[in-house]
Amino acid sequence: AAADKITVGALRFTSHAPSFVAFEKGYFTDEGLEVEFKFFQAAQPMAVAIASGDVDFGVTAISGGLINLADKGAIKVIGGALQEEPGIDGQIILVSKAAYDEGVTSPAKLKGRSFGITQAGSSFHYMASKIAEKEGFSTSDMKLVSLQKVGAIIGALKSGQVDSWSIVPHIAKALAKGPAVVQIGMVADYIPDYQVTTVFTSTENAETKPDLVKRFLAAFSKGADDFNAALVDKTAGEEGATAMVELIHKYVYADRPIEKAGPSIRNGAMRVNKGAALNLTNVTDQLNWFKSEGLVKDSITIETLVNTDYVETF
Amino acid sequence: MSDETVGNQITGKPVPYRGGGFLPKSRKIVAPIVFILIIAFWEWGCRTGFISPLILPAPSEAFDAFMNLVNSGLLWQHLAASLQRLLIGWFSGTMLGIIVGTLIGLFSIARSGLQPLVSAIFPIPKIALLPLFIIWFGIGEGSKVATILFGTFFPTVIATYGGIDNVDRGLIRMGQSFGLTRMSIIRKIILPGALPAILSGARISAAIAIILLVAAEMIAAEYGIGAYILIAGSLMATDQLITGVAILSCIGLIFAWIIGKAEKYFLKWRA
Amino acid sequence: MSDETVGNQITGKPVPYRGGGFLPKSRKIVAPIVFILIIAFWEWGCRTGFISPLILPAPSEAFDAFMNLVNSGLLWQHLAASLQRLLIGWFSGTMLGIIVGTLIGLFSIARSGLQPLVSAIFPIPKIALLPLFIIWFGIGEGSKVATILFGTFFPTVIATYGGIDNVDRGLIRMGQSFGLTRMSIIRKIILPGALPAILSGARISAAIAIILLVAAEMIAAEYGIGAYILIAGSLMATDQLITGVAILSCIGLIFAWIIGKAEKYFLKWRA
Amino acid sequence: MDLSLRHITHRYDEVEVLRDINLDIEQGQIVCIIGPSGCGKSTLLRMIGGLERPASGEVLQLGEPPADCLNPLTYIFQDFALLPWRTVEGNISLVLENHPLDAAAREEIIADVLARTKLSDFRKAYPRQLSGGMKQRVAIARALSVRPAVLLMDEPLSALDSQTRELLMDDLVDLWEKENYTAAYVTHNLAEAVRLGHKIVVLSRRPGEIRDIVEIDMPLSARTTENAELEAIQKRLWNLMRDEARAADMELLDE
Amino acid sequence: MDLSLRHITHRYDEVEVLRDINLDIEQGQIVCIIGPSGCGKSTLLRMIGGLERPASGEVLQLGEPPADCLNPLTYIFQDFALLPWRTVEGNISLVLENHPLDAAAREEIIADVLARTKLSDFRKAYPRQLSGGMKQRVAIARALSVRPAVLLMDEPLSALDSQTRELLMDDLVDLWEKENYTAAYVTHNLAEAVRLGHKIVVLSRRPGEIRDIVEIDMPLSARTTENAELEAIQKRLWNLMRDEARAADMELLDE
Ligand SMILES: Nc1ncnc2c1ncn2[C@@H]1O[C@H](COP(=O)(O)OP(=O)(O)OP(=O)(O)O)[C@@H](O)[C@H]1O
Ligand SMILES: Nc1ncnc2c1ncn2[C@@H]1O[C@H](COP(=O)(O)OP(=O)(O)OP(=O)(O)O)[C@@H](O)[C@H]1O
Ligand SMILES: [Mg+2]
Ligand SMILES: [Mg+2]
Repeated sequence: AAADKITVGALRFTSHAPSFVAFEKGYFTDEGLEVEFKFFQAAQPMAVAIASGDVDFGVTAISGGLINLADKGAIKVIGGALQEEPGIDGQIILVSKAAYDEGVTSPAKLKGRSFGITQAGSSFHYMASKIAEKEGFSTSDMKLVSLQKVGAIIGALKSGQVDSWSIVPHIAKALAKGPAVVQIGMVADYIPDYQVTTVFTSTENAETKPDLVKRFLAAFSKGADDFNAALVDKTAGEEGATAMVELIHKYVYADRPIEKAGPSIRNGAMRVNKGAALNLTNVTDQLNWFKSEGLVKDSITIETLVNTDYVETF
Repeated sequence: MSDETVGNQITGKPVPYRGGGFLPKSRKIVAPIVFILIIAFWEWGCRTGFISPLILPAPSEAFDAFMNLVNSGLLWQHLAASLQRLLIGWFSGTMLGIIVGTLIGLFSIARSGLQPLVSAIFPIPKIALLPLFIIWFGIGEGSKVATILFGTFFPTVIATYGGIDNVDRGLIRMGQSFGLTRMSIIRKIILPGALPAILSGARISAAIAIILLVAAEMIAAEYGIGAYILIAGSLMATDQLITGVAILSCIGLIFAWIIGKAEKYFLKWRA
Repeated sequence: MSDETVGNQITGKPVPYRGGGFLPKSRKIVAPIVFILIIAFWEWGCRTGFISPLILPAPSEAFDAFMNLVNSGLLWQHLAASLQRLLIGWFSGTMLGIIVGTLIGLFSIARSGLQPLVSAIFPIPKIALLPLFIIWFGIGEGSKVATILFGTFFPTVIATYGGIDNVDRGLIRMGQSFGLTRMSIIRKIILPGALPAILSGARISAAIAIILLVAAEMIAAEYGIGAYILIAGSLMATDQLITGVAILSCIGLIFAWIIGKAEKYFLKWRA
Repeated sequence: MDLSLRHITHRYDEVEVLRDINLDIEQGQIVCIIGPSGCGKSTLLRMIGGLERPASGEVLQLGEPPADCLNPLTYIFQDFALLPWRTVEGNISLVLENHPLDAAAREEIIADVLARTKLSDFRKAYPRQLSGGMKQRVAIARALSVRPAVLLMDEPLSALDSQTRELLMDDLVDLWEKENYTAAYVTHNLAEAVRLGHKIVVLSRRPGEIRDIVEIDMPLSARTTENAELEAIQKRLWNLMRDEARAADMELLDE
Repeated sequence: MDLSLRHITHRYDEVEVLRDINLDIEQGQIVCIIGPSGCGKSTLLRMIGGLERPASGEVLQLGEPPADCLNPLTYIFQDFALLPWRTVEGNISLVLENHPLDAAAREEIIADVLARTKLSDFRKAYPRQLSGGMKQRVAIARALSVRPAVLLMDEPLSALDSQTRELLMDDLVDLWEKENYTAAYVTHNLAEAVRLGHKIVVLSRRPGEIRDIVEIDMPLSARTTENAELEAIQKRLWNLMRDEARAADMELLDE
């Protein structure tokens, strides 16, 4: 039979590598899927695009927008992707040099400080809350500054206009190398099992095309395995890692020479769950947090958000 | 005269009417009816599922969101924050614009040097410059006000010097012929003569200010209608989105109404 | 006559000159000089560290970024994508706007029903509606073109019916008095008479289209000058940001120049 | 073809503008209508041409217009009403395009009327290139091109400077000598009225009523500038109108 | 105070507009300047008032203006040049505000000139509320308020309809009878020129040169409408100008 055509939404980030690997290595083709990528600038429009049916599958962090779209019956989370894991470089907590000099040398000192987020209900907002909770103060003790875009936060952090931020390692490490930004902690220490990104699809796909979804997840998992092996567990040797970086470089930082892009790609490698397993415990925690912040309706249940038919959950 | 008239009466036929028309009148009552019909249809569409909630929330839901805003008291906080930014940004942009526009309108040096600069900078989308604005003006009120100021400054400059260029040169010559000083001519003839153009520039810059409010409040705004819309957008809370947009629309209408009043007052000498 | 003149010559004094002025002329050469000076100062400021690289990249860096864009061949891809969106969106928005504006200008029903709707929707910031646009028009070219179309439609409508309202009623009565048909009057008198206003509306809507390009390309655009600016902004690559903005500026100037040419051609009958 | 106005009365909203006007315009006659500002002269002329409908009363066409007549009742306007985006010939062809004429016939008419108004050299000129007098000549050429039965002229000379007015008045007289056109001619200018009118209708202030109708039998060609009889008529008309003209001038235009 | 124009020549870029004009304007005289369109009449008047500088030649003031004179050379413009955003009194006070007068003195002047031009009832009216004739009266009042030594009038009546023109001409004559003002009066209208001018200067087509200067000794009050002598002069002037007027009219205005 002819291959099923599907559209996969992606950002040009290392965290989307499993899809790229599956595509490049022909895992999608093996599953009888003809994949077309649609690239986005931000996760939010990707979620909307899945809701509107323009895109079939996507990978992104759980956000308020995503939950509300799920509540409108448009999308479902069907699997897990990026996962914080102690021991592997995960998201990093940064402060500006100015704040560091004023004594903000550990996350515990963030009380009363400003923290950059893109928007209310973004993953940054969640991380800030969790850090505050664990350090024993409340979110409102920090001044959350929404700047819409990662770039704007970087600018604000460098120029000392926001004190702190947390971000994926490849960006964090590059920033911490400069003079204006200092690393003070790891997100993994606060949310050890943080399910950073999830795989999701339209409710229609999840409920009426289980076969298609299964085939996608199978290919995606194979890609994830290769990626973990090459860059996270480093079991494929330096050669494997180099080959993987070259593969990913086709999609990520394509406009920069590989000598420059390579380290960023390696830095950005975080574990992608095997078999796209989903940390339901953490996802439930995230959902509850959204509810407690009043960002989504209290009536939304985890079943509205997640379809657990496809992957292992824990 | 009348004899002849009577005699010919039988052969006469009236001159055919061929005038009138081409003066469309807008009937005041139609507009509210159209609005009500549209909203009713929209509500009906949402209730029957003809319009999916994904595409548009029902007007009643948007109204609920609005009432939430009112009841929580947040509406006033959002409004206060936005209005403050709008007024400060718009007022200072307009004032600066009038000053620079007047210079361009009066002096060859200013015209030669500044006019091309204004034409070159005017069309730059302010939203593209937001990252730079954050660095230049910080993430406090500064960059928000600056965004609005920037957006309103240029159209005001252009309206002002356009207005001055269009002041009847005959009136200026009249002033000179009566020995009025240069300052008197500027104050009493040129500026009042440019006022209609300046006010219609203010109308445009007020609309631009409101449009830029959303962009301005992308920068670290906790409160503000623009911020409310952005959060609603990022949460895909379309009911709140529609509410926010409707509030902006109302602010726009109110601004336009105020400027209309100002025009009526200042330009009462016009036909 | 001359005798008397000669006799009085001693007591005569010339009439004092009190005319002239108030006609600022812009000298063509000044503008390029000002531009060059500004860029030279900016470059100098960046080189000496007087302007920190965080605040603004040097013009030479922006130029390097531009050359990178040219050499990588990406410039043409970005330009092609953006120009296509601009042209399709602007063209269809303008055409629809002219049609609807003409209806409002000619028919009482259209005027009563549509005009208030247009006034209410016009000031809504399109950027606030982006999330809805994605749902309504998808993430392909549809929503990008729709954003630009939406932005250019309303000002064109307003310019068109304003132009039609301002067509000299005397000319229309003249047409009627010579027994011209309604269609002839519309085609030969009203539309040509509204053309100057429509063209100046096109000037404005072209500027708006370029501004909205950035917003439109926020939606899942891989290529396009707006997308390039957005990526640059999100990476805080200010050199690329400035390059992108400069390219938009140039597109704006080229559009304005084309419309200027069109005005010269179509309105050659004007003084 | 004659025209007959019967009991014409008109009001705009509350304002009565014309009251019970009865008037005949006979073939081959120029009827001048004079009266103070705002008395309804233009309104009356619009009614004669079918551009406005009287509140009551009627305007009748008595007899048929000549068969070759394309537009029996044809105006010449004070402000010329030329399309600025058409050349001289374009402005004339505008009013012919609606009629079933082939291109050659149209071209012939255009060439003919341009020649009669001595405009042949200005065929391709745009209105902005022409002086006021030339523009009005174009409007006259346009009016002649549709072979009117009656010319309706609303202060056709009052936008011109007085020397040009003098020249055009001569042209209108010459034209009448040759063609004996019928016309209703509205003017403020008594000198024009006594120069051109076979019949001079004097209207009162608003609401306009007919105060007097003066008939002048002297042939147009005999009415040169130094003419005691005409001077006397003009003086009489001026005495009739002076106070009303002053009062009309002193009125506030709104409020 | 007399004025004397000596060898005035002027050109705009390549176009020579005036050529060697020599003219005296004597105290208490009205000098009318007539000539075809575009011959440079307005340019000449602007030079007399110091609003434009001749390319060569000079305009001299002979003798001192009266001591109480606020603005010796004062214009009345064809288009009235009233500020539409000021009322009648505001338009007059505009030209007084620059002079060291206290409020009472200013008020007295305004009341006086309004009374002299019969405008006292229209003090608070805006220009848009006034007819053309009234507007020009306001402009005359404004001119009188600065107690001019010489009035410079550029076709002051040509924007008015002919009845209003008639009325205002009477007013100007009355005013002259009372005040004996000095004036340079540009017009196209030969009837006006022979009615008002003590001296009529006829200019040729561009470049404007003086073709003739006609002096009329008859006192203004004696010049009624029926006057064979004036008619004769007017006719003579018209013959002098007719061909040039026609030629000026037939010129294309640009290209
Ligand atoms: N369309 C209209 N609606 C209301 N009032 C009108 C309209 N047209 C004319 N009028 C009024 O009717 C009166 C007569 O107007 P009309 O133009 O016929 O006068 P006129 O005698 O031609 O004046 P003029 O000598 O100034 O040309 C005026 O008072 C005018 O204000
Ligand atoms: N500022 C100027 N620049 C260039 N040319 C000018 C200027 N002012 C007037 N002219 C030209 O100079 C000539 C004389 O102009 P002017 O206005 O003095 O004539 P005029 O005799 O007053 O004409 P009219 O009878 O039409 O009022 C005209 O050909 C005019 O085009
Ligand atoms: Mg009239
Ligand atoms: Mg002149």
